[in-house]
Amino acid sequence: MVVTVEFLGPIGKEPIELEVRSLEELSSFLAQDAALQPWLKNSAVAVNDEMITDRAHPLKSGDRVTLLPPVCGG
Amino acid sequence: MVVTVEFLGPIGKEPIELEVRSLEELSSFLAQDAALQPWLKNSAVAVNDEMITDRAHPLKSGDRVTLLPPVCGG
Amino acid sequence: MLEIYDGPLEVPRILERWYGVQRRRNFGAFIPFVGTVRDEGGIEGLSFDLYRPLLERWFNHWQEQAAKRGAEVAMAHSCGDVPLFESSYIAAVSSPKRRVALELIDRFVEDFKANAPIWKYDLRGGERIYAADRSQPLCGSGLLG
Amino acid sequence: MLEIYDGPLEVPRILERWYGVQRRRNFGAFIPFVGTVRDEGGIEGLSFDLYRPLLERWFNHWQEQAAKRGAEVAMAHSCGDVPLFESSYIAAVSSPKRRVALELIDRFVEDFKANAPIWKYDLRGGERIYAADRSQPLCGSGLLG
Repeated sequence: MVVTVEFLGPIGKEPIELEVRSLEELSSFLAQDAALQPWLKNSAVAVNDEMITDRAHPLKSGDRVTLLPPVCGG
Repeated sequence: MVVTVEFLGPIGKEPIELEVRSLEELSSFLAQDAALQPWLKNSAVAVNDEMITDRAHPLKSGDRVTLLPPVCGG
Repeated sequence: MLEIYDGPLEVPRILERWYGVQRRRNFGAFIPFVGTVRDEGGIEGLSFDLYRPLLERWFNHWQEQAAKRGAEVAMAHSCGDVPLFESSYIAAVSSPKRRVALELIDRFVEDFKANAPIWKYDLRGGERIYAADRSQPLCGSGLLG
Repeated sequence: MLEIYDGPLEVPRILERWYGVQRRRNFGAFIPFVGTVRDEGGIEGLSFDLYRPLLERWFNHWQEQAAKRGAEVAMAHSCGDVPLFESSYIAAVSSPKRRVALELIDRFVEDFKANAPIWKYDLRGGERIYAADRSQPLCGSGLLG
Protein backbone atom coordinates (compact mmCIF):
# COMPACT_ATOMS: atom_id res chain seq x y z
CA MET A 1 0.00 0.00 0.00
CA VAL A 2 2.55 2.60 -1.02
CA VAL A 3 1.23 5.91 -2.37
CA THR A 4 3.22 8.87 -3.65
CA VAL A 5 2.29 12.34 -2.40
CA GLU A 6 3.20 15.41 -4.45
CA PHE A 7 3.09 19.02 -3.23
CA LEU A 8 2.54 21.55 -6.00
CA GLY A 9 3.41 25.19 -6.48
CA PRO A 10 4.27 27.25 -3.42
CA ILE A 11 4.15 24.34 -0.95
CA GLY A 12 7.71 23.72 -2.12
CA LYS A 13 8.17 20.22 -0.72
CA GLU A 14 9.65 17.20 -2.50
CA PRO A 15 7.34 14.22 -3.19
CA ILE A 16 7.17 11.55 -0.51
CA GLU A 17 6.18 7.88 -0.49
CA LEU A 18 3.90 6.65 2.29
CA GLU A 19 2.17 3.51 3.50
CA VAL A 20 -1.43 4.73 3.95
CA ARG A 21 -4.78 3.14 3.19
CA SER A 22 -7.05 6.19 3.05
CA LEU A 23 -7.12 9.96 2.73
CA GLU A 24 -8.05 9.98 6.44
CA GLU A 25 -4.78 8.26 7.31
CA LEU A 26 -2.88 10.50 4.92
CA SER A 27 -4.38 13.57 6.54
CA SER A 28 -3.30 12.41 10.02
CA PHE A 29 0.20 11.70 8.82
CA LEU A 30 0.69 15.02 7.01
CA ALA A 31 -0.77 16.98 9.94
CA GLN A 32 2.32 16.02 11.96
CA ASP A 33 4.35 18.41 9.78
CA ALA A 34 3.60 21.87 11.21
CA ALA A 35 4.77 23.59 8.00
CA LEU A 36 2.15 21.65 6.05
CA GLN A 37 -0.83 22.44 8.28
CA PRO A 38 -1.93 25.69 6.58
CA TRP A 39 -1.62 24.03 3.18
CA LEU A 40 -3.80 21.09 4.25
CA LYS A 41 -6.59 23.54 5.07
CA ASN A 42 -6.52 25.39 1.74
CA SER A 43 -5.33 22.79 -0.76
CA ALA A 44 -7.42 20.66 -3.08
CA VAL A 45 -6.55 17.01 -3.67
CA ALA A 46 -6.19 14.97 -6.83
CA VAL A 47 -5.62 11.23 -7.00
CA ASN A 48 -4.00 10.10 -10.23
CA ASP A 49 -4.88 13.52 -11.69
CA GLU A 50 -8.61 13.22 -10.86
CA MET A 51 -9.91 15.93 -8.52
CA ILE A 52 -11.31 14.33 -5.35
CA THR A 53 -13.93 15.91 -3.10
CA ASP A 54 -14.85 12.90 -0.97
CA ARG A 55 -12.62 12.20 2.03
CA ALA A 56 -13.80 8.57 1.94
CA HIS A 57 -12.14 8.04 -1.45
CA PRO A 58 -10.14 4.76 -1.11
CA LEU A 59 -6.44 4.65 -1.92
CA LYS A 60 -4.73 1.73 -3.61
CA SER A 61 -1.11 0.81 -4.01
CA GLY A 62 0.67 2.95 -6.58
CA ASP A 63 -1.78 5.86 -6.32
CA ARG A 64 -0.36 9.33 -6.82
CA VAL A 65 -1.92 11.93 -4.51
CA THR A 66 -1.41 15.59 -5.41
CA LEU A 67 -1.95 18.60 -3.16
CA LEU A 68 -3.00 21.75 -5.07
CA PRO A 69 -2.78 25.02 -3.10
CA PRO A 70 -4.83 28.15 -4.04
CA VAL A 71 -4.37 29.09 -7.68
CA CYS A 72 -3.98 32.32 -9.64
CA GLY A 73 -3.35 31.98 -13.35
CA GLY A 74 -3.23 34.71 -15.97
CA MET B 1 -35.45 78.17 -45.81
CA VAL B 2 -33.33 75.83 -47.92
CA VAL B 3 -32.33 72.51 -46.36
CA THR B 4 -30.19 69.77 -47.88
CA VAL B 5 -31.44 66.18 -47.65
CA GLU B 6 -28.98 63.27 -47.87
CA PHE B 7 -29.88 59.61 -48.41
CA LEU B 8 -27.33 57.20 -47.00
CA GLY B 9 -26.29 53.65 -47.82
CA PRO B 10 -28.70 51.52 -49.85
CA ILE B 11 -31.23 54.29 -50.49
CA GLY B 12 -28.90 55.21 -53.34
CA LYS B 13 -30.28 58.66 -54.12
CA GLU B 14 -28.31 61.87 -54.67
CA PRO B 15 -28.72 64.70 -52.12
CA ILE B 16 -31.45 67.23 -52.84
CA GLU B 17 -32.11 70.81 -51.75
CA LEU B 18 -35.59 71.73 -50.58
CA GLU B 19 -37.58 74.68 -49.26
CA VAL B 20 -39.22 73.19 -46.16
CA ARG B 21 -39.87 74.56 -42.68
CA SER B 22 -40.33 71.39 -40.68
CA LEU B 23 -39.81 67.62 -40.67
CA GLU B 24 -43.58 67.36 -41.17
CA GLU B 25 -43.33 69.26 -44.46
CA LEU B 26 -40.23 67.30 -45.45
CA SER B 27 -42.08 64.04 -44.82
CA SER B 28 -45.01 65.10 -47.03
CA PHE B 29 -42.67 66.11 -49.80
CA LEU B 30 -40.56 62.94 -49.75
CA ALA B 31 -43.67 60.71 -49.57
CA GLN B 32 -44.50 61.80 -53.14
CA ASP B 33 -41.55 59.68 -54.33
CA ALA B 34 -42.90 56.10 -54.32
CA ALA B 35 -39.38 54.63 -54.33
CA LEU B 36 -38.65 56.47 -51.08
CA GLN B 37 -41.77 55.36 -49.17
CA PRO B 38 -40.35 52.13 -47.68
CA TRP B 39 -37.19 53.98 -46.64
CA LEU B 40 -39.19 56.69 -44.85
CA LYS B 41 -40.79 54.01 -42.69
CA ASN B 42 -37.54 52.33 -41.61
CA SER B 43 -34.98 55.13 -41.68
CA ALA B 44 -33.74 57.22 -38.79
CA VAL B 45 -33.14 60.94 -39.20
CA ALA B 46 -30.21 63.15 -38.26
CA VAL B 47 -30.13 66.94 -38.56
CA ASN B 48 -26.60 68.35 -38.81
CA ASP B 49 -25.33 64.94 -37.63
CA GLU B 50 -27.48 64.94 -34.47
CA MET B 51 -29.93 62.03 -34.24
CA ILE B 52 -33.50 63.36 -34.03
CA THR B 53 -36.42 61.48 -32.49
CA ASP B 54 -38.95 64.33 -32.27
CA ARG B 55 -40.98 65.06 -35.41
CA ALA B 56 -41.58 68.57 -34.09
CA HIS B 57 -37.87 69.39 -34.37
CA PRO B 58 -37.69 72.77 -36.19
CA LEU B 59 -35.61 73.20 -39.34
CA LYS B 60 -33.63 76.29 -40.14
CA SER B 61 -32.00 77.49 -43.32
CA GLY B 62 -28.81 75.61 -44.14
CA ASP B 63 -29.75 72.52 -42.10
CA ARG B 64 -28.50 69.19 -43.39
CA VAL B 65 -31.04 66.38 -42.95
CA THR B 66 -29.74 62.81 -43.26
CA LEU B 67 -31.82 59.65 -43.73
CA LEU B 68 -30.20 56.54 -42.21
CA PRO B 69 -31.73 53.22 -43.30
CA PRO B 70 -31.37 50.00 -41.22
CA VAL B 71 -27.74 49.26 -40.35
CA CYS B 72 -25.54 46.20 -40.16
CA GLY B 73 -21.90 46.75 -39.36
CA GLY B 74 -19.22 44.19 -38.67
CA MET C 1 -8.47 54.93 -32.07
CA LEU C 2 -11.09 54.67 -34.82
CA GLU C 3 -9.58 53.42 -38.06
CA ILE C 4 -11.36 53.09 -41.41
CA TYR C 5 -9.71 51.08 -44.20
CA ASP C 6 -10.56 50.60 -47.86
CA GLY C 7 -11.10 46.86 -48.23
CA PRO C 8 -10.05 44.06 -45.86
CA LEU C 9 -8.28 44.71 -42.56
CA GLU C 10 -4.67 43.64 -42.04
CA VAL C 11 -5.64 42.05 -38.75
CA PRO C 12 -2.21 40.89 -37.48
CA ARG C 13 -0.67 44.33 -38.11
CA ILE C 14 -3.53 46.16 -36.41
CA LEU C 15 -3.55 43.84 -33.39
CA GLU C 16 0.22 44.09 -33.03
CA ARG C 17 0.08 47.89 -33.04
CA TRP C 18 -2.84 48.14 -30.61
CA TYR C 19 -1.27 45.55 -28.31
CA GLY C 20 1.96 47.56 -28.24
CA VAL C 21 0.12 50.75 -27.30
CA GLN C 22 -2.06 49.27 -24.57
CA ARG C 23 0.68 47.39 -22.76
CA ARG C 24 2.88 50.47 -22.55
CA ARG C 25 -0.09 52.19 -20.89
CA ASN C 26 -0.08 49.62 -18.05
CA PHE C 27 -3.33 47.89 -19.00
CA GLY C 28 -3.56 44.31 -17.76
CA ALA C 29 -6.40 43.13 -20.00
CA PHE C 30 -6.73 43.57 -23.77
CA ILE C 31 -9.67 42.00 -25.62
CA PRO C 32 -10.04 42.41 -29.37
CA PHE C 33 -13.09 41.06 -31.21
CA VAL C 34 -12.32 40.20 -34.84
CA GLY C 35 -15.15 39.78 -37.36
CA THR C 36 -14.40 37.78 -40.51
CA VAL C 37 -16.49 37.28 -43.66
CA ARG C 38 -17.90 33.72 -43.66
CA ASP C 39 -18.51 31.54 -46.66
CA GLU C 40 -22.29 31.12 -46.36
CA GLY C 41 -25.31 31.49 -48.61
CA GLY C 42 -23.17 31.45 -51.74
CA ILE C 43 -21.87 35.00 -51.37
CA GLU C 44 -18.52 36.04 -52.83
CA GLY C 45 -17.89 38.54 -50.06
CA LEU C 46 -19.41 41.53 -48.30
CA SER C 47 -19.25 45.23 -48.99
CA PHE C 48 -19.77 48.19 -46.64
CA ASP C 49 -20.79 51.84 -46.74
CA LEU C 50 -20.28 53.92 -43.66
CA TYR C 51 -21.19 57.41 -42.58
CA ARG C 52 -18.12 58.74 -40.90
CA PRO C 53 -19.40 61.83 -39.00
CA LEU C 54 -21.95 59.83 -37.01
CA LEU C 55 -19.63 56.85 -36.64
CA GLU C 56 -17.05 59.12 -35.03
CA ARG C 57 -19.68 60.61 -32.74
CA TRP C 58 -20.84 57.13 -31.70
CA PHE C 59 -17.24 56.03 -31.13
CA ASN C 60 -16.30 59.14 -29.12
CA HIS C 61 -19.29 58.61 -26.87
CA TRP C 62 -18.08 55.06 -26.23
CA GLN C 63 -14.55 56.27 -25.52
CA GLU C 64 -15.96 58.61 -22.86
CA GLN C 65 -18.05 55.83 -21.30
CA ALA C 66 -15.02 53.51 -21.24
CA ALA C 67 -12.83 56.22 -19.68
CA LYS C 68 -15.24 56.47 -16.74
CA ARG C 69 -14.33 52.87 -15.91
CA GLY C 70 -10.59 53.40 -16.50
CA ALA C 71 -10.78 51.59 -19.85
CA GLU C 72 -10.19 52.41 -23.52
CA VAL C 73 -11.83 51.24 -26.74
CA ALA C 74 -10.49 50.95 -30.27
CA MET C 75 -12.16 50.07 -33.54
CA ALA C 76 -11.20 49.31 -37.13
CA HIS C 77 -13.71 48.82 -39.95
CA SER C 78 -13.61 48.23 -43.67
CA CYS C 79 -15.22 50.43 -46.29
CA GLY C 80 -15.95 48.81 -49.70
CA ASP C 81 -15.46 45.17 -50.65
CA VAL C 82 -14.17 42.44 -48.35
CA PRO C 83 -13.71 38.91 -49.80
CA LEU C 84 -14.54 35.66 -48.00
CA PHE C 85 -12.24 34.76 -45.06
CA GLU C 86 -10.98 38.33 -44.82
CA SER C 87 -11.91 40.56 -41.88
CA SER C 88 -13.98 43.73 -41.91
CA TYR C 89 -14.24 44.60 -38.23
CA ILE C 90 -12.11 44.76 -35.09
CA ALA C 91 -13.38 46.17 -31.81
CA ALA C 92 -11.09 46.16 -28.77
CA VAL C 93 -11.22 47.07 -25.10
CA SER C 94 -8.24 47.57 -22.80
CA SER C 95 -8.53 48.00 -19.04
CA PRO C 96 -6.35 47.64 -15.95
CA LYS C 97 -8.26 44.52 -14.80
CA ARG C 98 -10.13 41.76 -16.59
CA ARG C 99 -13.70 42.18 -15.31
CA VAL C 100 -14.26 45.65 -16.79
CA ALA C 101 -12.77 44.58 -20.13
CA LEU C 102 -14.97 41.47 -20.34
CA GLU C 103 -18.11 43.45 -19.59
CA LEU C 104 -17.29 46.28 -21.98
CA ILE C 105 -16.33 44.18 -24.99
CA ASP C 106 -19.76 42.54 -24.95
CA ARG C 107 -21.65 45.83 -24.66
CA PHE C 108 -19.35 47.60 -27.13
CA VAL C 109 -19.85 44.96 -29.85
CA GLU C 110 -23.62 44.69 -29.29
CA ASP C 111 -24.07 48.46 -29.28
CA PHE C 112 -22.00 48.65 -32.46
CA LYS C 113 -24.33 46.14 -34.13
CA ALA C 114 -27.38 48.16 -33.10
CA ASN C 115 -26.15 51.71 -33.61
CA ALA C 116 -23.11 52.13 -35.83
CA PRO C 117 -24.08 53.87 -39.11
CA ILE C 118 -22.76 51.16 -41.43
CA TRP C 119 -24.54 49.40 -44.29
CA LYS C 120 -23.76 45.89 -45.44
CA TYR C 121 -24.13 44.40 -48.91
CA ASP C 122 -23.69 40.84 -50.14
CA LEU C 123 -21.48 40.44 -53.18
CA ARG C 124 -23.12 38.06 -55.68
CA GLY C 125 -22.26 37.74 -59.35
CA GLY C 126 -20.25 40.96 -59.04
CA GLU C 127 -23.32 42.83 -57.75
CA ARG C 128 -23.76 44.62 -54.43
CA ILE C 129 -27.05 43.56 -52.79
CA TYR C 130 -28.21 45.32 -49.60
CA ALA C 131 -28.35 42.85 -46.68
CA ALA C 132 -31.86 43.98 -45.71
CA ASP C 133 -32.66 40.76 -43.82
CA ARG C 134 -29.69 41.23 -41.45
CA SER C 135 -30.08 44.99 -40.97
CA GLN C 136 -31.70 46.70 -37.99
CA PRO C 137 -33.51 50.04 -37.94
CA LEU C 138 -31.74 52.64 -35.81
CA CYS C 139 -33.45 54.01 -32.72
CA GLY C 140 -36.10 56.56 -33.78
CA SER C 141 -36.57 55.12 -37.25
CA GLY C 142 -39.76 55.92 -39.14
CA LEU C 143 -39.84 59.58 -38.07
CA LEU C 144 -40.63 60.65 -41.62
CA GLY C 145 -42.83 57.63 -42.46
CA MET D 1 -4.67 24.46 -28.93
CA LEU D 2 -3.08 24.66 -25.46
CA GLU D 3 0.39 26.17 -25.61
CA ILE D 4 2.82 26.56 -22.71
CA TYR D 5 5.87 28.80 -23.12
CA ASP D 6 8.93 29.40 -20.96
CA GLY D 7 8.81 33.12 -20.12
CA PRO D 8 6.77 35.86 -21.82
CA LEU D 9 4.40 35.17 -24.72
CA GLU D 10 5.14 36.48 -28.21
CA VAL D 11 1.63 37.84 -28.45
CA PRO D 12 1.60 39.18 -32.04
CA ARG D 13 3.01 35.90 -33.40
CA ILE D 14 0.52 33.78 -31.47
CA LEU D 15 -2.46 35.94 -32.44
CA GLU D 16 -1.41 35.95 -36.09
CA ARG D 17 -1.16 32.15 -36.14
CA TRP D 18 -4.48 31.56 -34.34
CA TYR D 19 -6.23 34.15 -36.50
CA GLY D 20 -4.98 32.38 -39.63
CA VAL D 21 -6.28 29.03 -38.42
CA GLN D 22 -9.72 30.19 -37.32
CA ARG D 23 -10.54 32.18 -40.43
CA ARG D 24 -9.72 29.26 -42.71
CA ARG D 25 -12.20 27.26 -40.65
CA ASN D 26 -15.03 29.66 -41.57
CA PHE D 27 -15.45 31.19 -38.11
CA GLY D 28 -16.94 34.67 -38.18
CA ALA D 29 -16.00 35.76 -34.66
CA PHE D 30 -12.58 35.48 -33.00
CA ILE D 31 -12.05 36.93 -29.50
CA PRO D 32 -8.67 36.68 -27.82
CA PHE D 33 -8.17 37.88 -24.24
CA VAL D 34 -4.57 38.98 -23.57
CA GLY D 35 -3.28 39.32 -19.99
CA THR D 36 -0.24 41.52 -19.44
CA VAL D 37 1.89 42.04 -16.31
CA ARG D 38 1.13 45.46 -14.84
CA ASP D 39 3.53 47.75 -13.04
CA GLU D 40 1.86 47.86 -9.63
CA GLY D 41 2.88 47.39 -6.01
CA GLY D 42 6.56 47.75 -6.84
CA ILE D 43 6.95 44.28 -8.36
CA GLU D 44 9.60 43.56 -10.99
CA GLY D 45 7.44 40.99 -12.72
CA LEU D 46 5.47 37.80 -12.11
CA SER D 47 6.45 34.16 -12.20
CA PHE D 48 4.29 31.07 -12.72
CA ASP D 49 4.28 27.36 -11.92
CA LEU D 50 1.74 25.17 -13.63
CA TYR D 51 0.65 21.58 -13.36
CA ARG D 52 0.31 20.38 -16.89
CA PRO D 53 -1.69 17.12 -16.54
CA LEU D 54 -4.61 18.84 -14.81
CA LEU D 55 -4.32 21.96 -16.96
CA GLU D 56 -4.72 19.80 -20.06
CA ARG D 57 -7.69 18.02 -18.54
CA TRP D 58 -9.33 21.34 -17.66
CA PHE D 59 -8.63 22.67 -21.16
CA ASN D 60 -9.93 19.56 -22.94
CA HIS D 61 -13.14 19.75 -20.95
CA TRP D 62 -13.57 23.34 -22.14
CA GLN D 63 -12.83 22.35 -25.73
CA GLU D 64 -15.65 19.79 -25.51
CA GLN D 65 -18.08 22.33 -24.00
CA ALA D 66 -17.21 24.85 -26.72
CA ALA D 67 -17.66 22.23 -29.46
CA LYS D 68 -21.26 21.66 -28.30
CA ARG D 69 -21.94 25.27 -29.29
CA GLY D 70 -20.01 25.06 -32.56
CA ALA D 71 -17.10 27.00 -31.07
CA GLU D 72 -13.42 26.41 -30.31
CA VAL D 73 -11.11 27.61 -27.56
CA ALA D 74 -7.37 28.17 -27.50
CA MET D 75 -5.00 29.09 -24.71
CA ALA D 76 -1.36 30.09 -24.24
CA HIS D 77 0.31 30.56 -20.85
CA SER D 78 3.75 31.33 -19.55
CA CYS D 79 5.78 29.17 -17.20
CA GLY D 80 8.55 30.88 -15.19
CA ASP D 81 9.36 34.59 -15.10
CA VAL D 82 7.47 37.30 -17.02
CA PRO D 83 8.73 40.91 -16.72
CA LEU D 84 6.51 44.01 -16.45
CA PHE D 85 4.57 44.92 -19.62
CA GLU D 86 5.06 41.44 -21.06
CA SER D 87 2.14 39.01 -21.39
CA SER D 88 1.66 35.70 -19.60
CA TYR D 89 -1.78 34.63 -20.77
CA ILE D 90 -3.92 34.48 -23.90
CA ALA D 91 -7.33 32.80 -24.01
CA ALA D 92 -9.33 32.84 -27.24
CA VAL D 93 -12.71 31.74 -28.52
CA SER D 94 -13.75 31.33 -32.16
CA SER D 95 -17.30 30.69 -33.29
CA PRO D 96 -19.42 31.07 -36.41
CA LYS D 97 -21.40 33.99 -34.91
CA ARG D 98 -20.62 36.69 -32.38
CA ARG D 99 -23.07 35.93 -29.56
CA VAL D 100 -21.64 32.52 -28.66
CA ALA D 101 -18.08 33.84 -28.76
CA LEU D 102 -18.91 36.80 -26.49
CA GLU D 103 -20.60 34.56 -23.95
CA LEU D 104 -17.88 31.91 -23.98
CA ILE D 105 -14.88 34.23 -23.67
CA ASP D 106 -16.30 35.60 -20.41
CA ARG D 107 -16.99 32.18 -18.92
CA PHE D 108 -13.73 30.70 -20.25
CA VAL D 109 -11.60 33.44 -18.66
CA GLU D 110 -13.49 33.40 -15.35
CA ASP D 111 -13.39 29.61 -15.12
CA PHE D 112 -9.67 29.73 -15.89
CA LYS D 113 -9.14 32.15 -12.99
CA ALA D 114 -11.05 29.87 -10.62
CA ASN D 115 -9.88 26.44 -11.76
CA ALA D 116 -6.68 26.37 -13.80
CA PRO D 117 -3.87 24.72 -11.77
CA ILE D 118 -1.42 27.62 -12.00
CA TRP D 119 0.46 29.38 -9.22
CA LYS D 120 1.54 32.99 -9.33
CA TYR D 121 4.53 34.63 -7.65
CA ASP D 122 5.57 38.26 -7.41
CA LEU D 123 9.18 38.99 -8.34
CA ARG D 124 10.73 41.35 -5.79
CA GLY D 125 14.42 41.92 -5.21
CA GLY D 126 15.12 38.86 -7.35
CA GLU D 127 12.92 36.69 -5.08
CA ARG D 128 9.82 34.72 -5.97
CA ILE D 129 7.02 35.45 -3.48
CA TYR D 130 3.78 33.45 -3.64
CA ALA D 131 0.83 35.75 -4.48
CA ALA D 132 -1.26 34.32 -1.61
CA ASP D 133 -3.53 37.39 -1.41
CA ARG D 134 -4.64 37.01 -5.05
CA SER D 135 -4.96 33.21 -5.06
CA GLN D 136 -8.20 31.25 -4.73
CA PRO D 137 -8.64 27.77 -3.23
CA LEU D 138 -9.78 25.21 -5.79
CA CYS D 139 -13.18 23.58 -5.42
CA GLY D 140 -12.98 20.89 -2.69
CA SER D 141 -10.03 22.48 -0.90
CA GLY D 142 -9.38 21.54 2.72
CA LEU D 143 -10.13 17.85 2.21
CA LEU D 144 -7.04 16.88 4.22
CA GLY D 145 -7.28 19.77 6.73
